[in-house]
Amino acid sequence: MAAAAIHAGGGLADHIHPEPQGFVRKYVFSIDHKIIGIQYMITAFLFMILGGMLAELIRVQLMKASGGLMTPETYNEVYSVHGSTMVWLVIIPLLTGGFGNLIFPVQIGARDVAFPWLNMLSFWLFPPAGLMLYASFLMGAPTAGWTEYPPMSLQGGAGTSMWAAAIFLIGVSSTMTGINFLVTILKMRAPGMTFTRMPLFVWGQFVTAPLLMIATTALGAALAALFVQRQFGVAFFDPTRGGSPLLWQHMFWFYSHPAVYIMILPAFGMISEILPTFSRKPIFGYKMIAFSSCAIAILGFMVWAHHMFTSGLAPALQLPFMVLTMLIAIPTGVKIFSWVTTLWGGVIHMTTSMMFAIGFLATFTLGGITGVFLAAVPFDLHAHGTYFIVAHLHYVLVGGSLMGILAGLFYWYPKMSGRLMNETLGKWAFWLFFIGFNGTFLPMHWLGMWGQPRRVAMYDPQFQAWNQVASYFSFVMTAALILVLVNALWSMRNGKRSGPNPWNARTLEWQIPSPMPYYNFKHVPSVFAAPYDFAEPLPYRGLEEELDGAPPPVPAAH
Amino acid sequence: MAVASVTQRGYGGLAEEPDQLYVETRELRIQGFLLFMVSDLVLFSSFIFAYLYLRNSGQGWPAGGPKLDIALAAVNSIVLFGSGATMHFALENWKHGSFSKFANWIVMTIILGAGFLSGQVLEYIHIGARWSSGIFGASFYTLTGMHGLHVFAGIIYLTVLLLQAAQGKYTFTKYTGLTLGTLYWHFVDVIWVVLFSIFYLL
Amino acid sequence: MEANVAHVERILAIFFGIVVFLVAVIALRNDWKSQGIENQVFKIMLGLLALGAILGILAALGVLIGKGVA
Amino acid sequence: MPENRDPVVHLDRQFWIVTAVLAVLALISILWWVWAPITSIMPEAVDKAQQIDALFRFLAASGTALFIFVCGYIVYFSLAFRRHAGTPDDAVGIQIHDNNKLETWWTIVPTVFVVIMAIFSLRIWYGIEVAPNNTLVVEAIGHQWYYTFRYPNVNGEISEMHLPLGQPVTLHVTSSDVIHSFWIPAMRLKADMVPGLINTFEFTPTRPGKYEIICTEFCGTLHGEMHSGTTQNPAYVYIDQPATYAAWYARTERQQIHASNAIAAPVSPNQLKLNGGDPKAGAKLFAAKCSACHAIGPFDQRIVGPGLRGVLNDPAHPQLVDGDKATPENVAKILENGFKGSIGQMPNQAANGLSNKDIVNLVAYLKTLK
Repeated sequence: MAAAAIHAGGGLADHIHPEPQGFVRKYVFSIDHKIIGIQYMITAFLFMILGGMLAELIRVQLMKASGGLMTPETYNEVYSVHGSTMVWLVIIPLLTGGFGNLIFPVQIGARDVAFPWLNMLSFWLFPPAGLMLYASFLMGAPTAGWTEYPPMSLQGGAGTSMWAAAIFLIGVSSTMTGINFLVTILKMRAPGMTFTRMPLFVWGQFVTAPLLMIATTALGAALAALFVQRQFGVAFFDPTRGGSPLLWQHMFWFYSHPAVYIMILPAFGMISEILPTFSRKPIFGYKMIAFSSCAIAILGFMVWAHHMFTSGLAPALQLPFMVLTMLIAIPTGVKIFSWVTTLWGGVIHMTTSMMFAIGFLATFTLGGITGVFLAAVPFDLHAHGTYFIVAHLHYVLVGGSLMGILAGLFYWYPKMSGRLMNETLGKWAFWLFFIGFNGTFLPMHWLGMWGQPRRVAMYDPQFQAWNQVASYFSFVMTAALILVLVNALWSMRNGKRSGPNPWNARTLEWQIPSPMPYYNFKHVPSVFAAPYDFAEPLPYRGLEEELDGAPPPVPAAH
Repeated sequence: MAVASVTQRGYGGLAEEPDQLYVETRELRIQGFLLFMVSDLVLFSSFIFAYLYLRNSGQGWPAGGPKLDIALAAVNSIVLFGSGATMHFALENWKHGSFSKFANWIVMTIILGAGFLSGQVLEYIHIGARWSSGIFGASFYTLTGMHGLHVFAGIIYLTVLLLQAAQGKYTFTKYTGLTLGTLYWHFVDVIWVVLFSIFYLL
Repeated sequence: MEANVAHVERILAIFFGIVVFLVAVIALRNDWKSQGIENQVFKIMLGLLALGAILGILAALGVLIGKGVA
Repeated sequence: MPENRDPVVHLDRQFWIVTAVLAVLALISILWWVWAPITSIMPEAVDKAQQIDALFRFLAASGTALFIFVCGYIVYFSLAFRRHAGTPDDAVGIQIHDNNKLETWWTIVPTVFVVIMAIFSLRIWYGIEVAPNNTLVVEAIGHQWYYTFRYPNVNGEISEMHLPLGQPVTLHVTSSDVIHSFWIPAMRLKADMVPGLINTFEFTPTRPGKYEIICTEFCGTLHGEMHSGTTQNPAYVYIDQPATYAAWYARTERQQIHASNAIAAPVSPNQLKLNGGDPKAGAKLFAAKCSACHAIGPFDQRIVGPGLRGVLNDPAHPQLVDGDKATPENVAKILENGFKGSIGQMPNQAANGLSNKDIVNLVAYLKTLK
């Protein structure tokens, strides 16, 4: 075994700030990555409750073919804000700002992210942006969906401009997070933590960060253009004055396709941590999984126009976008096959976290397969803009990202609170969620194929039966999510004490106490192998004092 | 630590060997700043894409738009590029330990930057179109306006750096902030090379 | 009057354009061997600055003129 | 290197039995998709629908087979390798890291499959894109929230679409206001109707009948009604026998001779008695039908049309947009006939689905806006 790099000393890694005192500096305007991560999670879960309520309004409205609960105008506002909330205020903050902040700096053996103050700023842009989005209800919320295609969005109420401003703020926050994470991973890894020894969750954050940084800025440009078009009549998208509605679609999807990967790559990373831990077995094909994440991220920038096959894209452009999109199936397939193989020959501990991870494998596979269908232009000509799309996107975002988030919540909860979540409640929640989710979204596949367009407040009566099925199952799914929430709140005080490493996991965050102390490590460890060899001793040096009564490190003089 | 190394004149510093903490922090900050520049570049690129897309979709260019003054733009561009050169000298002189030369060159840069902005004002007056008048107004004023804002922010940035340097915030061996300011100013210059080309030469 | 102003502007642009170009090239040559990521970026920036100076000169000479320009 | 430490792997009999079962299930699903009675649920009305369905069968069959394998193995592994009650806490699984052969295979096989799928899609795509000769050129125009159509030599826009059986058709679609979409599920074809842009597709009708047209791109308040199911303006395409079509065409051509280009002729040129309208009913109607384009604000507060506060006594705007004096009668005229403005077009009475009484109520409501 090659000798691990010697920790040089005297540098940033040993530069510890004194722990802030007082409630405000400690828990509100904190610069500690762990507190910021928890802040992100709490805020995002609060928005998830709001977005979930909107989702249930949608499902109740669609119980009857003639609608009935809301006017079409209100319904349009509801689903637009639902989509915007779930994408920008729930999934992305949870995966990057939340779990990213909380876990990955510890996993690379750092004491904090590269720019803690910037990190705090990133977080504090997020709640105001969310409130701005919901404030738009007071002035006529956006109605044209989360995509806000002009000229429709030019006709929308005053809230549409508010929407653009809110999402712009979120974008600034994401960009800063991306820069911060990228520099942290590039520069602040512990000695010996080479790229091929990084845990796969870190790899997930590493390929997501550039997406956050680059794609989100492009969205910022699009939103700024929409805003000035609406407020000052600047003719970007107005066809009557030489502008082009398709320009928005290009600018929007240049962000929003990579955003799809922002919403799934960190979840891939989580799954890649959870599966080997609970199978007691190295992740199968570490390098291929890491490499395929990079391939997905790069290809993700080259496929945006597959959302525009029916929009009037030049035929010569449709072909490369179709073929490139299909190519993404290859790295994604490699990942799924590797995960399934990781299960083979393991000693599988069926914890709630593991059940969500395995559920993720099944539902995400289905979402991925329908994604490949949609890449084929002729099929997309039929399915575009129908409930088939709704089904596909919820299979990847709920069945993929959200399942990953729930798996991660059960897995890393002890690292936040020092306690375990209740397993019995958790397993109930899993089965209810799994059944409710599939019952809600599976029928939407054939509803779309048969002719139900998306974003409608009322629909043809022959679709009513299946819509009712979807609505009833959605109540089950909501119940499951409430159960998870109750579980998390209840376990905060009453959960079983977890100790530092309840799952017997091997990445660095499990080698320090739970909850994690302010300075993370008493001594920055050295790393000399990848963390997945369950039959070997831990591949770290310098962790001997973490769990005993040794005194914490001395803060640097300032 | 910086305070300890300030000389009696309130700037510059002893030729003290940078410590490990400084070296690592400098690397972080420079890398973070470069990534910020990349995302800023993406912002400009998006609008440049929008401009080229609008220009090439449908009716011909300039779509009855007003005429640009290329002579003014040429001399104005040279003013801005010249400010890039003076900024380069400013940093070089700081590296060689001369505060007064640094100050002269950075003041020169600020003046040239302000000159460029006044040139832009002249150009806006000359064109006489409005932001809301058609796709020309949309793309030209948005892009050059955004660039103008960057120049304006840069002038303030450089002024702050000059004042900080005069107060002894940087030493001749520890000057990350000055490096970042120079990077930013060069970035603003180089963006103008692109904007100048696509609006005046294409 | 208008024409004269433009004439002066063109001459100034050409003259100072040459100055800026030479300065950028010389600075680039002096910096050629410097290390560090920021210096690599500086080199690219200086190169683009020289390119910009050439474009400015060519525009002033009337060699390169875009469609949107009088 | 981790590879060197990996133990040699033996797959037991159970594994191969499960694999065989999954293979059988996959085969059954493939056969099912090959013969699935798609047309009994959704008829194929044009030549290209058949090709797209063939592609769908291929995609669905291969997708289902893949899904059966992945899910089957997940379930099997989860059950077979589950930790048993007696397993010690520190038991570990089989420590394998990699298997180059396996990984190469599961990269190559999907790649080959993707290539096949791409080629198949490309061929069908090519068939869709190529224009046949001697086509009938029809234009479809999307409005908020109805469709109109133009035919060669027919004056004006008409509200019905008829196509002759067996005659190749080129369809140009565009929009007069926002982005709509033109989808006929029975044709499996769709194109967005983008203002300022004309999208085109070609097909040959092969099956007579009446098929609904659906808008799938969100286009405003009543987007959900922009198809045949619940709308007041059912949008159908009728595929007729050539003789029936010819008769319809001749009749339409004659009827439309006097149509103005922009607006269909007034449907009910009757003199309405404007007294006795119910402003409350009018307010409801306004919220449902007008408020998407008209604000209840000053004239300059445009959404699509002007704001309508004080439309009947606004000293700054004594005239309506059509130049007539702002009287209740002239307002009623616009409500009846519609109006083509600079941005959008206000539909006429028939397209709006307004009854005469509705118009009276609306005028009464507008009078109350001071």
